[in-house]
Amino acid sequence: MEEIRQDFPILHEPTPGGGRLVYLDNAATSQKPRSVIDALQDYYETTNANVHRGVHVLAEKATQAYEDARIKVAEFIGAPDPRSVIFTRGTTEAINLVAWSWARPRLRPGDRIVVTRMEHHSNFVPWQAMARAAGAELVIADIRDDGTLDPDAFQRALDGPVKLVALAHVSNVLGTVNPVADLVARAREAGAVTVVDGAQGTPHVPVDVEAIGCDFYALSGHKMLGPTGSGALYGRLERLEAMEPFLYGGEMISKVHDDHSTWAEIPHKFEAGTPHIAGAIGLGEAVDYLRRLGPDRVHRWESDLATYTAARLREVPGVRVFGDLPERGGAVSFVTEGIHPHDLAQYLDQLGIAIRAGHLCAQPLLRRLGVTAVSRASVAFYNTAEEIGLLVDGLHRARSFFLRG
Amino acid sequence: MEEIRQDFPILHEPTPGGGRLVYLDNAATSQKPRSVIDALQDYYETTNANVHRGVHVLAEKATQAYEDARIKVAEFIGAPDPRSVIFTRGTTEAINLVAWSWARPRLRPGDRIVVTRMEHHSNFVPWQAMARAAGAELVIADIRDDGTLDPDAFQRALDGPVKLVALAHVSNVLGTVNPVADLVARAREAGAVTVVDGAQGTPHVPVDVEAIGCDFYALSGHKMLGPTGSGALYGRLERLEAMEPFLYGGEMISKVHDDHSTWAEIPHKFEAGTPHIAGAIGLGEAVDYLRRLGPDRVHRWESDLATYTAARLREVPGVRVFGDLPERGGAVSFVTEGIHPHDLAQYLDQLGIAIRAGHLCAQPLLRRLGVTAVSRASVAFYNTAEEIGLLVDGLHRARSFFLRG
Amino acid sequence: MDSEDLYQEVLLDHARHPHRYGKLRPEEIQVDLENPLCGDRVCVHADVEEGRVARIRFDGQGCAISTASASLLGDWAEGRPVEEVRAHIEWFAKVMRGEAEPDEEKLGDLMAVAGVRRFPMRIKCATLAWHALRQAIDQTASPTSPDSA
Amino acid sequence: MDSEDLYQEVLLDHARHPHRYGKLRPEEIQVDLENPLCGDRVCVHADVEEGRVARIRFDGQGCAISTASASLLGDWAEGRPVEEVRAHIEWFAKVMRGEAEPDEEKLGDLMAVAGVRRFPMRIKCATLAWHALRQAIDQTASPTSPDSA
Ligand SMILES: Cc1ncc(COP(=O)(O)O)c(C=O)c1O
Ligand SMILES: Cc1ncc(COP(=O)(O)O)c(C=O)c1O
Repeated sequence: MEEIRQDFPILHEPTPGGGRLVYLDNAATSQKPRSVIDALQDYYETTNANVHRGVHVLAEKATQAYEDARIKVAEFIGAPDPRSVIFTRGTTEAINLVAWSWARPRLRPGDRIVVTRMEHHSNFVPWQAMARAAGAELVIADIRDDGTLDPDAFQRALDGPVKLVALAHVSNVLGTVNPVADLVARAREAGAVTVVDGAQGTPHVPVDVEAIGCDFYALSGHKMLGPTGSGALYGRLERLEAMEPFLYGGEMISKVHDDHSTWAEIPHKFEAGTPHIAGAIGLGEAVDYLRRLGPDRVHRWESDLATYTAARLREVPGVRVFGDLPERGGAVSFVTEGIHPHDLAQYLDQLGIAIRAGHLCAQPLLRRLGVTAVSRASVAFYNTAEEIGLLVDGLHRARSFFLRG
Repeated sequence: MEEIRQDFPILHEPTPGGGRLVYLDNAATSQKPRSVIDALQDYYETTNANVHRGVHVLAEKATQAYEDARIKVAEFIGAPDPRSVIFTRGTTEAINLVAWSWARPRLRPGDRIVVTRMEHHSNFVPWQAMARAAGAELVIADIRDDGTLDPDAFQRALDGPVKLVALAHVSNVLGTVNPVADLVARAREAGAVTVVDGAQGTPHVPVDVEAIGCDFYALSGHKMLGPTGSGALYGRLERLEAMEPFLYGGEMISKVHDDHSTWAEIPHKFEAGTPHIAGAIGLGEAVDYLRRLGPDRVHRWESDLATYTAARLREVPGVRVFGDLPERGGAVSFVTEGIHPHDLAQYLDQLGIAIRAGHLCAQPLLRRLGVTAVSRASVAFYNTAEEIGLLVDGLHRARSFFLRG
Repeated sequence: MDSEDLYQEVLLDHARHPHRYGKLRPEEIQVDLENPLCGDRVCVHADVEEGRVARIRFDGQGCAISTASASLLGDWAEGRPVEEVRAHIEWFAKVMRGEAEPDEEKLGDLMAVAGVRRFPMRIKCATLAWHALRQAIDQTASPTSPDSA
Repeated sequence: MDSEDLYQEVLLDHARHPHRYGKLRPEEIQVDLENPLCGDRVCVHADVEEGRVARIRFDGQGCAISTASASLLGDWAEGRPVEEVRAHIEWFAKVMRGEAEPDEEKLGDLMAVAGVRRFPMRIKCATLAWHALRQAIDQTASPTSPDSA
């Protein structure tokens, strides 16, 4: 473990209080290992050039590295063909690409889009907006009190003219790992195209898009050890091929006439303009790092640590933990009687412990939970049980600080 | 000059041939100074966190740095309010934002969009696509044989129901510096909203969006010493405020109800999802670097060096240089009788000289020039007359290599 | 930059036992503001009588900072002339933006709230109730006042 | 990785004086392919007689590599059985993708073109004419052949 922690420079930075950083905000963004930071530096110092257009050595090296990264990402998520991987800024852009390019021109009044109650705004608002624009209906499948998706509610939601189903692989609030292969199979049976929000999937659980069977899978590089501004959309080849482009410009064209244009082959058709080259390369490096660790091992460690976190938090008087789950992504959300989540986060921060507070971009879910804000501790494989101990100690101290008198 | 070159690590990398790199592909992407590379490394090693959502120290530092970068970019382009600056992946995404958010819902059949013959595909194809979707008309204002925009053609194009005018600040092929303030004034008089493609503007000429008077100005960070995946859209506040969002998701909302949502204030309304935080910070650092040098000095040096380049190339038998211009951005495009541009670029590459060849994402312009591909040498302030000498020597050698026998 | 520093005793006292807080009937609510960052909410009712802020009542839920800020603001503002309250709110906003210096004499117990300005992410928490009160008295005192836009 | 290496004498010779190049009338053009990277273009006409590629003609403009590749391919292919040409084109594509080794005996002068595989950005230049010829003979020889899809 100490060895792994050595790979992450930021974990050794002293905090303003002088202590060591306890970073428990991994669901927001992960920290980056030395190998990823070095890959970025190396790119800018030895390779930097625009891709796909040049014949000089730098352009060739940059293009090769960029396309190699695409292959790495494809292999990491079990995509059979690298052309099915489109680089995006992150999950949000990836989902919007599907919303604009696939859904918008195909949605008709009366059609149905199904999402779940636990979606992040990035997998909720685009569908709400598309539904409203097309006169389609947005149906929200509810969760059960234990934090899992209600299978009956989901099945009922599918009973109708459902065109598209969008759901999270792993919840960023509850930590729920959805049985996506099963849910996707049912959605496909109902005739729907399926979009899986993998923002919390790729960092935390092994992903195989072929086994899941979805049409689209969106992921964020910055949440899985990669650089900011990196991410990807996986799409089935035949879907991508049938879609009109989303962004227009350089690189995505085949021929530009005065009055019309034709498009490049996928994936380039969806990568207009100069991409975030260093970001893609850094993401490829992050994938290498995760594969060396082993996604299975990462998941077991994180699920155990998150389960331990939930158990320890529940021992603290006045704490309510959301989600009663056998298996977890990294996230554990809770509220503490008498202490507002923002005050708690602020207080813990002074102790060098970074957690998140707020609606966590999941207002529809928080309404269901009956709160306007929660606290969230979210772990990664480089976190330790000792750090969870510090969190729990901090929570006790916060209680005596805020609740005295 | 040697001092400036010391700031750019890649210029000191040995080429495969063992020589020094002569990088003359700056219009594609610029190289990055040490300070920008260090800012990225520093961000990932000491600050990395998601922005706007957290109260812990890292989130606060990251948010502050990200918003400081916005202020720097705003000041650099003369935008009176940082809220008018939206971070994007680059010029292409910035222009598409305007195309989808401003133009698409406002274009009516019969409306006119005016562009120029010298536009990059990124400032041509989006308008062509929007015009086709809306049944509007795309009018292309021609250039003159000297490579400047034909003012009469432009004026004629404005004579009609023109809703939007999109034009390059500086041509990436010809190096033409358009008199944008004057052209924008005329377009506004005709009742049009104006979009200036500043991809080749910000790196090479001083920019003041208030003096230009445009409604929108798009720029690419990676072409002005910044990281890949960074860029920005400037928009007049009242335009941005009147526009519906382009991408939906986290960060850009105010309130998400089950059946509708409300949007955050600008600029956040247009920055859905986790942004390229390190990219924005690196772009801020790039702006600092350019301001230390002085945009005026940069422009004078580059314009002189590009003019010198054009003159030296014209001395080589069989070379035709496009554009006969008093003032230049960094780009000089040419063709060489009997040598295909790709072969020339490949040959020069073996000598350690990186230039670009092809249609340069400007097929409508190349048709006008009567060629399908050109060679382009494009300079930055860190290039020298000596390097241009090496280019010219290389061209002579290429001629004797390809044209012997 | 220590928690004790931010959460001073006076602030915590007001957060635990805020003044003028209670259930407002929907028709009593004049202004209802929300902090989108955290979902915090402040509702205000303010009466203006003879050019003075006569009675202030708050409702809503929020963090210690926003609750205490409302409570302390109410203590300070009630009974003062509308113009003085307006000017004070404007000046306080400048203090929070770092454009003016906090003045112990002018602030009194509100000094505890001014300390929040060193925590940029929390400034909205501290100023939420101030914005709400400002809007409420603008509505009540002079709906046609030129600076109420 | 030296220019002399890439642009071998035989390749340059064919680029300067390509065989079978000339103006094709629009109705003669069977296949018209373009390399979107550089705007290079190859047009082909190929006659098939008694199961053999009888006569090949090219038109278009391109770089030294694409022009020489077309010229050398024509030299090699003309007169050979359609099936042999098809197999050769397929195998050559593998060589260029790095999935098969270049075989001097099988390639002859085409070895000069195979050298392009070390320059990934130029591979399309080298294979453009090959794709075009393949499509042309598929059209002419057996429009219903199962592998012409
Ligand atoms: C479940 C989930 N979906 C989508 C997103 C959006 O990802 P990004 O901000 O990288 O676009 C996130 C993270 O913020 C998330 O946790
Ligand atoms: C004039 C011009 N406009 C637009 C672009 C597109 O910029 P980007 O690829 O960074 O989106 C470029 C550069 O490729 C350009 O030179």
